[in-house]
Amino acid sequence: MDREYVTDKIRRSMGRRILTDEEVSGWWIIGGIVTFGLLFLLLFLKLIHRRNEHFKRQKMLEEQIIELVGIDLKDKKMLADLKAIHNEGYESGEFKDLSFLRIIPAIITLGLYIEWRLTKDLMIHAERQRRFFSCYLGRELEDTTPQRPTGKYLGLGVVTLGLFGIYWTNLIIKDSNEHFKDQWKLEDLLPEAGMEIDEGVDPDFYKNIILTTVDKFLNWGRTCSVWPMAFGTACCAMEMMATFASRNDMDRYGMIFRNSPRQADVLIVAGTITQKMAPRLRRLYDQMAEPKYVIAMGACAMTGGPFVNSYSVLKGVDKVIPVDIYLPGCPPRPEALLNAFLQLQERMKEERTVTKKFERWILKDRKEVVT
Amino acid sequence: MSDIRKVVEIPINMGPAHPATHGVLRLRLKLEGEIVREVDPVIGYLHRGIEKLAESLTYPQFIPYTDRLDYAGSMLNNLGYVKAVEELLGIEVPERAEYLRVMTTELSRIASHLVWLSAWGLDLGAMAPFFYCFREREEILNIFEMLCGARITFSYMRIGGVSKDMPEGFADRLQNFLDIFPEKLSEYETILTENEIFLARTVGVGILPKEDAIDYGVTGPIARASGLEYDTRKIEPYSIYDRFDFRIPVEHGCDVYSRYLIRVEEMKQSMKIVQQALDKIPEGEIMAKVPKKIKPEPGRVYSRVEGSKGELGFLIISDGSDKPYRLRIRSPAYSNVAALPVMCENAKIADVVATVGSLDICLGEMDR
Amino acid sequence: MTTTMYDSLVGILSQLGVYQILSGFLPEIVIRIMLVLAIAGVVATVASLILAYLTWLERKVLSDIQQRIGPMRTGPHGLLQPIADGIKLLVKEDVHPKTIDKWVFLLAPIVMFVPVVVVLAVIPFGKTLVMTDLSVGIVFLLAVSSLPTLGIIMASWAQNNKYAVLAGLRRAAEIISYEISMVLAAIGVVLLAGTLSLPGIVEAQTGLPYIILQPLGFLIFFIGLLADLGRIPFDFQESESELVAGYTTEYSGMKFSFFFLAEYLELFVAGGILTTLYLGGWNGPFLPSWLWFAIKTFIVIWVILWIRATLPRVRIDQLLDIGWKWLLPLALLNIAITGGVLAVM
Amino acid sequence: MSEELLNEFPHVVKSEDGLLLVEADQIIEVCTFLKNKGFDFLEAISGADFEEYLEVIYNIASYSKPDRVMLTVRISKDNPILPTVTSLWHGANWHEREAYDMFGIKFKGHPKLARILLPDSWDGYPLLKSYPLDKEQKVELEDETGVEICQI
Repeated sequence: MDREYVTDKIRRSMGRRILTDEEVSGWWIIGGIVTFGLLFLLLFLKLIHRRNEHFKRQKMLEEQIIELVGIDLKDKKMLADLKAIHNEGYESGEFKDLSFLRIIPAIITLGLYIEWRLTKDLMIHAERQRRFFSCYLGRELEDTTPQRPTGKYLGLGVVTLGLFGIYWTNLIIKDSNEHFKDQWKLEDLLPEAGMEIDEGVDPDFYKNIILTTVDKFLNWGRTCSVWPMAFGTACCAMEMMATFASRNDMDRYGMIFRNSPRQADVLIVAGTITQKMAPRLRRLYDQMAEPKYVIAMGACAMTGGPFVNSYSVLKGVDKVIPVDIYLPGCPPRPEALLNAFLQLQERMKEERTVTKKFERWILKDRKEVVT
Repeated sequence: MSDIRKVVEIPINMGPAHPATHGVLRLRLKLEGEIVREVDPVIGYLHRGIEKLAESLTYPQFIPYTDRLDYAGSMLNNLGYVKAVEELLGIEVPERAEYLRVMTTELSRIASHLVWLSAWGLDLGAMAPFFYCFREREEILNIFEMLCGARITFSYMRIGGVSKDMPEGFADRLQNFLDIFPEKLSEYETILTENEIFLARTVGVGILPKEDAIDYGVTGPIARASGLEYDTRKIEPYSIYDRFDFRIPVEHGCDVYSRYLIRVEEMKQSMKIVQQALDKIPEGEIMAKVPKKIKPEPGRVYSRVEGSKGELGFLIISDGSDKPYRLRIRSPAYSNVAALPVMCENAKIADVVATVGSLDICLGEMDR
Repeated sequence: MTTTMYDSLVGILSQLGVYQILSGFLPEIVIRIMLVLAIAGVVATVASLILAYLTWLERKVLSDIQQRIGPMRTGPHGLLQPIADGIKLLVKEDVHPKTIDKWVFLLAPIVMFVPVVVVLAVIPFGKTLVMTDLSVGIVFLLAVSSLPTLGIIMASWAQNNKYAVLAGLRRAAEIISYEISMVLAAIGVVLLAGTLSLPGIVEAQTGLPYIILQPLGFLIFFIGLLADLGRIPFDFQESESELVAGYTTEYSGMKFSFFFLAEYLELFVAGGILTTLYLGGWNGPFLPSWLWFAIKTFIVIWVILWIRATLPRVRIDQLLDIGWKWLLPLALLNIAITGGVLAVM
Repeated sequence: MSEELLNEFPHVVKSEDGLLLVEADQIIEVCTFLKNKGFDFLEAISGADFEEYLEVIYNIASYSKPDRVMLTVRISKDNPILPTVTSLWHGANWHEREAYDMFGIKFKGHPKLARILLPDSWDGYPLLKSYPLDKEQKVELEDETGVEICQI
């Protein structure tokens, strides 16, 4: 793996921090009190979301750093240490997303459960992270996140029938905000520092928790029910058929062939597209209903493949239709096509139909939201 | 007032992206209700200019392109091409390589027929054969993968031999497949051969009389289903086909059912050949002595092999350089599809679908 | 007189004392409307759940026969698959091609869906689980259950697509051929039961289900039902290898899902009809009546799916042949024999 | 077989590299003769482009015996016309169309001499040596069938 490439990835991970490490204002507490706790529910959802996003980003960052150290291979001990510290995250459940459903036990326990959980998670995370970066930078960093006696707080919360939770929530907001700030400072110290902001992501997007949740739900539906259009032209069609046959069985992922483009979600361009075929491919793509995706399967669909020099072959289907996933191979194995579908699912998860619609509707004066 | 009894002809366009056209064949139909009055096949949607490309490639460089001609049974194309070049060069291929070639091509023929059966089953509305056939095909592909590392596009044959010898455990695996396959084949036959609905859909459908078959130069299983006992393996035995005991199935039904029977029987015969080859395969070299740079003398050669779809011919004109001056591929499906209008005379739409399916077309080879 | 769902609900409410309280301040007609709506709502919900899971069942049964495992990743054993499909189709763009006949295009899915739901009203799901006991239940059932055809023909016309039109023509041509024989076969059942009411027919089968007394009628009815469902071996309206997607070719998104759902609801209704007329309905020892009904219905559905997985498709003219040359005379013969035997006895 | 052919037709000559050269206007007669002798299988008709002339190569075999014949017709580049053999074999139809499509060879009396593999709007004959290998041509959706094209 190219070192440059990994460094780029690290920079991009850092760049995402303006999206994931979102500062939450203390006014939420006031709002919560005024609305008799209703806003607290939203706040908790937001905090859970923020925790997940931040931890996810940190996980990626750590992985990339480990990758980088692995490439350099100067310090084998450090690599092992980093890996060990990183793996702790898996064991403690830190890298697992906290489900939004946790809001239900939170409501039952008047919020105490979620507060306890978030505090604990943050403490574990901060502590582990401090060790990780100390190890990587080669000097001891100080622990900035204060240790909170969760047991005691829990007791206090129970005694005050959850009223203490208000103060506790305040602490969580403050602690996390502090942690993020420290984290940012720390990241700027990294030798690879220099952020590269992922363009095309609207920073405001993540602020709207309800809409994003709806989007998440819709995206779940989409990713779990991808119906490809049966469109095979050449050799790759054989492997496409093999992918849908018994051994690989794409129906496991809820994928079934549709013959009408109107009902299909993804167009697998499996095979060479000739100049004679190209307008028809375009027509087929136009006939599909939104949201639609395209997988360019095989070298021919990507670039023209072995026939790139030929007078009658289209040099890549992206000259005619937009392509989401490029799948190299001549022809790609069924496993590769399966992987392409999984990659496509990842991409589909980034869809935000509802959010975009809402933003267009509410914020008409704003500029078009970047897609 | 117009006469309401007047039959209106509806022109309808099947393909190039239609589930029944197996790739990008396009049929222009003229319908009178369900009855098809005119069939006009339009081809060329996968014309990749292989013949022109060949003129810019050296002889060995062209082998991978032959894989992509008839992608359902690539080994057969490999053999067709290398055989032509060997005839041009006058090279004698070692025994062991010949046996390996026969084994792989016959396996390839089975794989190709399996693809055909599965796709045709879908055309007729039977879903189960598709999955059953691909199950066995996967095993054949595994065997090929063991041999040469590829599943579809093998480029296994070389001018003067084959690229790799049998790896360890290959013979056992192949033997294992040969043992289980007859059982599986009878499984497909249970679903289809004597199924009332299947018979109703296939018997007497897509008739191609013997005279028309000759007229159109039809070859392969379709010719044999029309009563022509024509198989290059028997009529002009190439490679070492004269050493094996097998028979050429011939049916006189001229319909799509006969084509089905022929192909099923061919799979059995191919299996028999593979078994014999596996038993008799001698030790020895797998490559003949071939010059580093292949530069045939000026001349021309037309060499034919029996592909899974019919006679596959390669006409190579050499001008003495290391690239073919002109390379022409005589593809079986090209001639077979030309006979489609004869088969679909006054058929129903469903019959057209069944007939097109029974031709076992492979557009890569047809359009080249 | 059979106890309908309404009667039993009123009974339960009276026992709990709720009914008396309600009638204290509400006129009776209002209460009646409320209760009927509640029952309809419950039945519709249960039916839609069942039909959602029928899609799952079909995929699972098919994959089992085809040596696959079917949906696995969406929820445990793919149990959430129907929900995911539903969400996907709901938010999919609803394409309106330029050439369509807009109103017909819009109405067709509804015309297809509504009759199938209406049929649910007369099917006796259990001893006391009858929504309405129509005295001419079987006539109603046979009449309404063939209405979805209208939706199919409308859809195929509206799309202005040749494949769809062909599908519609096929449907229109085939329906007469099997529908008459189906109705005639059902007359045998009516003759035996001596009633047109469906709960009455079920009660008449207490000892012996009619499949034993009317094997020929059952066979004719079953074949007719398969054709009515438009499933393999008779799926001319959607034969994907011939007509791309048949009468749904131009439909996408929500409208398509309506057709999709209507087809599966039809499947469920078909199972229910066959159970009621020939398999003894909710009759059976030990188990509660609704469970017997469910078991029998699912056996029928499973057989239909099994047929789909194994058989090829027949040609449209062959079905017409079967319908006119075989089913119709046989159905008449069936009536003659049944009538004769009844007259002698 | 070639001996018999050479005896029968004085205009058929064997070139120094062993090709059976047939005059363009004699091709139908030669083919009829061959067909009557049992060579009933027209394998392929192929074109080839040489510097001074175009060649049309007929591969004729038999369904019953292993013999086969390769006939070569040389025609001038300026006026590449020769008679069609579709009256003998219907199968020649597509082969001749392909030769027309790729080389621009015109077959007199052919029932439908149109492009077969390439779209109708294509300019030039790609298998001629003068046609560059990678000369692309943009193709618009042909509209010869009107509404049909809207369907997949």
